[in-house]
Amino acid sequence: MVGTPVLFVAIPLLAAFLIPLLGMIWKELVRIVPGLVLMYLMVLSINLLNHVLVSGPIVEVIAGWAPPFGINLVFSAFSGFLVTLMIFLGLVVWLYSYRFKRNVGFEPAKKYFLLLMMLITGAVGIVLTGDIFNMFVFIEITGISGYGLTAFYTGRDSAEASFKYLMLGSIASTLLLLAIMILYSQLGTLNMAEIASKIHTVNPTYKVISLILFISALGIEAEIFPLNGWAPDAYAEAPGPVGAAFAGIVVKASVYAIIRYIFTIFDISGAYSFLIIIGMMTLIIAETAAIRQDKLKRMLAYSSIGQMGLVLVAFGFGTEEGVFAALFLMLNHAIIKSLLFLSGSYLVYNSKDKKIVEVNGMHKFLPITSFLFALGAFAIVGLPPFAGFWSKLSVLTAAADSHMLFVLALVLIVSVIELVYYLRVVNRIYFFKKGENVDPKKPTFNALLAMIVLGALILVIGFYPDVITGVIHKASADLMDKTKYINDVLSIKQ
Amino acid sequence: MVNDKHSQKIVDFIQNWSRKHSIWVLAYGTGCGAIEIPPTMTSRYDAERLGVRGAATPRQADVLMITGYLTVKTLKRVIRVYEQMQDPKYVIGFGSCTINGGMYYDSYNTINVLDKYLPVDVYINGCMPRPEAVLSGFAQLQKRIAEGRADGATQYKENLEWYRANQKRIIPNWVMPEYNW
Amino acid sequence: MEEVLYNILGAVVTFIVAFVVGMTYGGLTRKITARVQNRKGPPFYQNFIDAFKLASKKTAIHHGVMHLMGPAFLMVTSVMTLLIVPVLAGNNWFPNLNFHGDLIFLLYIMTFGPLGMALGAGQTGNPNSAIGVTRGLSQMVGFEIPWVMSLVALMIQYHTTSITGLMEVQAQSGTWLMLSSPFAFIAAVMAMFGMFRYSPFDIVGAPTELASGPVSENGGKFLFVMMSAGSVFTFAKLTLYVDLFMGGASNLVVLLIKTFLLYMIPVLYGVTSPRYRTEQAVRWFWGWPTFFGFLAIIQAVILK
Amino acid sequence: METYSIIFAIFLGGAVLTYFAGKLNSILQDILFLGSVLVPTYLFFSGVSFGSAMPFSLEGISLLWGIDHYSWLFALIVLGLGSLAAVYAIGYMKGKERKGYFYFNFILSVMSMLGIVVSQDLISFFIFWEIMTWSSYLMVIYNGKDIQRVGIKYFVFSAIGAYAMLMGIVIVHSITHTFFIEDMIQAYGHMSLQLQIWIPILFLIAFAVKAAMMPLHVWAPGAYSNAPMAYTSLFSGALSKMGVYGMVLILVTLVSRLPQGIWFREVLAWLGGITAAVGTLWAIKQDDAKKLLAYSSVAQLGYIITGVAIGTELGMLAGLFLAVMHALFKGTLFMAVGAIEKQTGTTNFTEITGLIRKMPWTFLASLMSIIALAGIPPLGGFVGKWMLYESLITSDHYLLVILIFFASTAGFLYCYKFLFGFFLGQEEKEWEHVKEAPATMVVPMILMSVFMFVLGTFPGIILKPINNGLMDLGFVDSYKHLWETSVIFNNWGDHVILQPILYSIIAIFLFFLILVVWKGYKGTRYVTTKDISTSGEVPKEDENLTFSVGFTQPFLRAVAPVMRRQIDKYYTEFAKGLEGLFEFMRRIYTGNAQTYALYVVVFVVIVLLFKDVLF
Repeated sequence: MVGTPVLFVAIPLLAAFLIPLLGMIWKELVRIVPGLVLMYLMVLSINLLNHVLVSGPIVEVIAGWAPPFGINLVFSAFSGFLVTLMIFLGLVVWLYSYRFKRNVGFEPAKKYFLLLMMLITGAVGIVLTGDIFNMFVFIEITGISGYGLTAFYTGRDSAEASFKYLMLGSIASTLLLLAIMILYSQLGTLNMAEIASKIHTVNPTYKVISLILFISALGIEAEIFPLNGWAPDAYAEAPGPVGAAFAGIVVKASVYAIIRYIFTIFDISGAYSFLIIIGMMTLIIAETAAIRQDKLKRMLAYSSIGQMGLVLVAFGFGTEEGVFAALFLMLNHAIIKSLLFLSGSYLVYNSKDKKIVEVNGMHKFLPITSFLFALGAFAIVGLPPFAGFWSKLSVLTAAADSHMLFVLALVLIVSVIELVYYLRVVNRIYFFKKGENVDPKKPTFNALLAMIVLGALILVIGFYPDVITGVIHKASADLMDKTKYINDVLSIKQ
Repeated sequence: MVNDKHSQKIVDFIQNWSRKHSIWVLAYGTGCGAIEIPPTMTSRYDAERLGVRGAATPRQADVLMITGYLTVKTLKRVIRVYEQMQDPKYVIGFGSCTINGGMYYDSYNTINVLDKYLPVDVYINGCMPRPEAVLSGFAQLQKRIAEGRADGATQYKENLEWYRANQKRIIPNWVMPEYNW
Repeated sequence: MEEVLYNILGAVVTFIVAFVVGMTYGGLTRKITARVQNRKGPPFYQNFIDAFKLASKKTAIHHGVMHLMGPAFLMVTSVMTLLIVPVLAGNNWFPNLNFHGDLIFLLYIMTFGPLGMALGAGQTGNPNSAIGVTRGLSQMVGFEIPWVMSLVALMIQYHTTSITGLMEVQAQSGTWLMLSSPFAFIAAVMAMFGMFRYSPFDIVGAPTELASGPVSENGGKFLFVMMSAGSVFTFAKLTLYVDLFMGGASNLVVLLIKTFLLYMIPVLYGVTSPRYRTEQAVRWFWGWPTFFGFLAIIQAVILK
Repeated sequence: METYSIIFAIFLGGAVLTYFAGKLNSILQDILFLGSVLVPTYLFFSGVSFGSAMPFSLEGISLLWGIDHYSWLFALIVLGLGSLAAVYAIGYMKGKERKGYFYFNFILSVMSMLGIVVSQDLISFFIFWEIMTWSSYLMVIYNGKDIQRVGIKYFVFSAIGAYAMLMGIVIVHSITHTFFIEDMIQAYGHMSLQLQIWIPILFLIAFAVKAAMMPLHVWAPGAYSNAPMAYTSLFSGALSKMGVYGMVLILVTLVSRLPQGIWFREVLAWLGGITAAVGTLWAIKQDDAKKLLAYSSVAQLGYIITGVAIGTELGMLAGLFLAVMHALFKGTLFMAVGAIEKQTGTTNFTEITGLIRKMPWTFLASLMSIIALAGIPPLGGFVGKWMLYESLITSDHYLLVILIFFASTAGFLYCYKFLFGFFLGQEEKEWEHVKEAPATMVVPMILMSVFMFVLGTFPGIILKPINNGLMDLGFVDSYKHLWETSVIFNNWGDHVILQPILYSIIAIFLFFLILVVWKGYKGTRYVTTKDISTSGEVPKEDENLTFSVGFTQPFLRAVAPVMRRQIDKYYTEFAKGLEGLFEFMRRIYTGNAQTYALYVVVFVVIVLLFKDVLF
């Protein structure tokens, strides 16, 4: 045993609670500790992932109760891949925000890192857990820290955004709880594997209602249209790195949850086409809304929503190819959208309204940031030879192989729209005259480093996608193999 | 071959003959005389049967026809047009005004004697000369051309300083390109 | 080698014949115009006198190298057209380069000169010249359409694009193409109005308005070469029409009669017509002539 | 085998190095730039052999690079024009800002175009296609002029095309499960009729966009005229040919096996003809040389498309020959405009006149290219035009040939306008200081002019590789029955023998030129363009007598009804409508928490209500 999945939940949670205490010893520790923790987890997750890819999933039982009675954590290729991705993004976000907004003072910084650690804990927990109620708990942890981070600036707008998030979040909790109750009342168990193995016995009506409630609840977190009203506000009002964390971590975790329910737990085949329908709706509405935005982060937020719609569509094909495409897309989206959020927040750092027009002519003052933003923009719209192309290609291939030509065409049309608004911004950065009262801020060294790491990844994956596709192939195979999951979990005897 | 004196004579004869029978006229319609040109050209008198024909630009023209009184202002343009014409070229003074000023002899802004400013080959007098007179003038010009005596252009070239002096005396603000043919 | 020399000699003879005939036709046109206007008119050889006079002008100005080359460009077109068009079928003294080119080539070489000339006119810097050139080119776009339609109709009907091919067709069938393809002939003749630039299509060189347009800066020998080129070109074009539509000619007399009759169509139409503006002219060509061109093509497709 | 890797490595490395070398030394940057275009060119023509292929795999997809005679022809266009334009660019970019940016994108464009022609599989084809698109897009916005409109229009149209192609690619992949072009061709015969029709359409959309075919051409005028001229010569000369390259491939390999393929050809041929006509009319209207040439490019591509769409051997020969010629003369013309722009600072006909004596070499090159463009013998353009007409006539396209002929005749107007506007006319004092462009800019132009001249008489030099390429595509050998080194035939056996024609033209021309000049040379003299017959008036030194505003007014008045309808307007209206729709979509997000909550409830209720339908 190289390590245990419990650490992924335990360590960041512990770190989150220790941060205020450590802050009393030495203020810098507040900033340093999360980094150390995340680095350790990064090493751990890569080790575990390597192990898992070779010798099958690790199922960890908590408190000595074997499944289906106790809570278990499953570190399989699929969940391991997502966990690694989240930890990596967490690390990048930490690196970026290490000296972000030095002027905010110690207290807010303390809260920020605390909430960030909790956010990561929650998200990782969602992915790792094998128990639906436990997942609910983790979703709540994620949500609460998310509300806090949204309101970080304690302004009027951020408070409003946070309130919207909170309100929809609580609806989500209610619905989720309701869904869990229905399922529990029918089967008497909360363990995913157990439910999955017994789901065919459930009355179809209950099954469907419970699934609908699950999707609705998780859809709120996963930004599915029309449940995603909170998202644009939250992204726009939260600090830039938090936007990256939302796009890269929280949403991924929620999508994971939906996918887990549809692919593993339930056996309703109609759910796949439903995924495609809502995914397409999300994609189209978000992208068309994005083109008319005048604030940079809001635009990125809509774009992020749209991408998640595309991920759901890709999952909705229900084929292994589709899953592969979706996972690849999630990876690329996490990297690229984070890069866009991180560099974008420096482009509009000192402006009050964060308007798109305020990025005019920024390349002269922030050459590297501008370049990275442009790189990200080119990559996210799927231009070769950047990372986004390969995932888009695999999505389209999957669509064609599933004979969904209509979906294929729509995705491509929407891509054109996406192209337009990204290019508009890039053109502004490079070819417009700088506005009078915009005061560019040079990024700090570690922020730059964080962005360059992401940019380099985009290029590496773009030129040589094989570095990562092997893992994704295994992860998608892992997700598709439902019986193996059930067997792996239920065969554990403590 | 051409240097030979006799053959030169023959060539000259043929050339002059062709010049005589092909007179392209640039009618500078200055004064009232311009009205006499149309009857001369059209069906009643039909100058074209003599080879006389209108030319559109000075580059193509052989004869510059000054039809009537010439104001100082116009003189400048007339000189310019004359200098733009290609050698050999002839000038016909048309009407009394070009000879001695005619009824405008004491006007402050017309010239009296065209010959002082441009080398006139043939004058046609009358006020106005009728088309018959115009045709007779052309006949006279043809005669002079055939005899090789219509050498106004050569005279102008040789006595350029005298002509220039006359011209400059009467035209204020002299800005004209050099004439150095 | 001997053959080449013989060809060159023949070409020179052809050129001289074309020059003489073209000039005479020009003189006759002036005479006819005069008679229509109830004048006596100049003698029919007046054009020769004019040409000789122009050639013997002592001076000539030019505005640069393109201006110098303009007349030569024009001459290339005329002579090349003359060489490509069979003047007399089967006569050794009028050799031609017909086997070297076909109708499409002819169409293009016929535009070579006007364009080169236009460049020369452009370099003079005279605004009138440039205006004349654009009018001329516009008009060319106008009349080329019915002209090409008529040619295409002939080509597709008889499956050949060469002039000799079309002449052979006429020789074999014994009927002239103007009788067997009347619409093509009508379209071509109407296009010819524009080609010869007589009234009502003479706005290109309108003497009083544009000061003779493209040639306004040319005098002396420039004008002489242009005039000769025009005459030769006239003859070449007439010969082309005769070859295409009237079965060609086996001796000079027949050729002269045929060309003269053909030539009278635009001349007589011209002397009785006022002048069109450019866009009117262009639209005129895209009206009835093009309609006849369509009819010609339809006929060709049906009879193919 | 390894040559390809080395070539592309040099391109890529060269591009990056060149970009950064600008920070050190400008001359070093120039040398690096030239090296990274010329060295791969040399390597390609010396090291790559036909039929050899380099297979490798990426992301589980097997890819293949190789070359046959057909793609070699286009590699010749790309690399030949690329090298010359690179030499030209050295002079052109001297003293301009953002040199590194320019060089970087230039090299990437050349690389991607070469990549397109060597790709034997659809994925690397698409990748290179997109690299070409964005590198050219970056060039289009180089000047920063009008980029939100022109630049984005270009990219959107390119993207529509590229995505159509991508759709075709993945559909093909879903059937064949490989990306090899060879496999696509193999499998095409077994597809359902619907796919057989749609796949070529999807591909053709992409190629039509790049080749600027009506009605997908609206990006071209702006893009061509906005890019720096050193690049536009490549853009119009080579990059647009990539559309032709693909189009021919699709037409020959796929469409020809479809019974309904004749309709594809007819529609394409007619669209090509209409493109030629409309492009010409709009070119005539332009007052800016860049715009004029841009529309002219659209028109010329129309001829090429018509030629290849006819699909007979003669049509193919004509189309491809015209493609080569277009690369030559349009490359030269854009270079000439670039030279003029560099020397005078403007490209507007209404401002510049009379440069002929100041920039004689540029004039010579422009004159040659214009003669070639107009298709007048004895230059190469004639050969292409002749073959095009003959192919149309012999393949029963009677009305199309009239349309093409109309376009080509009307083309004389803009040809003349170009030469007159810049070089002829009054020599104004304003432009007295203008000097001839530096040698690096002039030499490529002159070289291409010479080549055009040679091709006019010996078209066999290029017709041979074209013939080889067509044989690779499955056509029969047309040597001796459609072309020889200096003879061209049509299908009915009629022919043009070019050599005696050239000699006759030269002989007649020289004879009469000497006749004009000789007779008493002293009597013929040069006078300035101020000394013109202007009704006796003496123009002042600073008086502008040039006639250039409303130059083609009479003709435009005649065709005014046609010009009133602009496709661009419809597109703009459409885009405006879309933006309105998007604005409506945006308003779905009201910013009001209650509304959002309502959405959630409504969503849950609706899904619950329709659960039997949905699940």
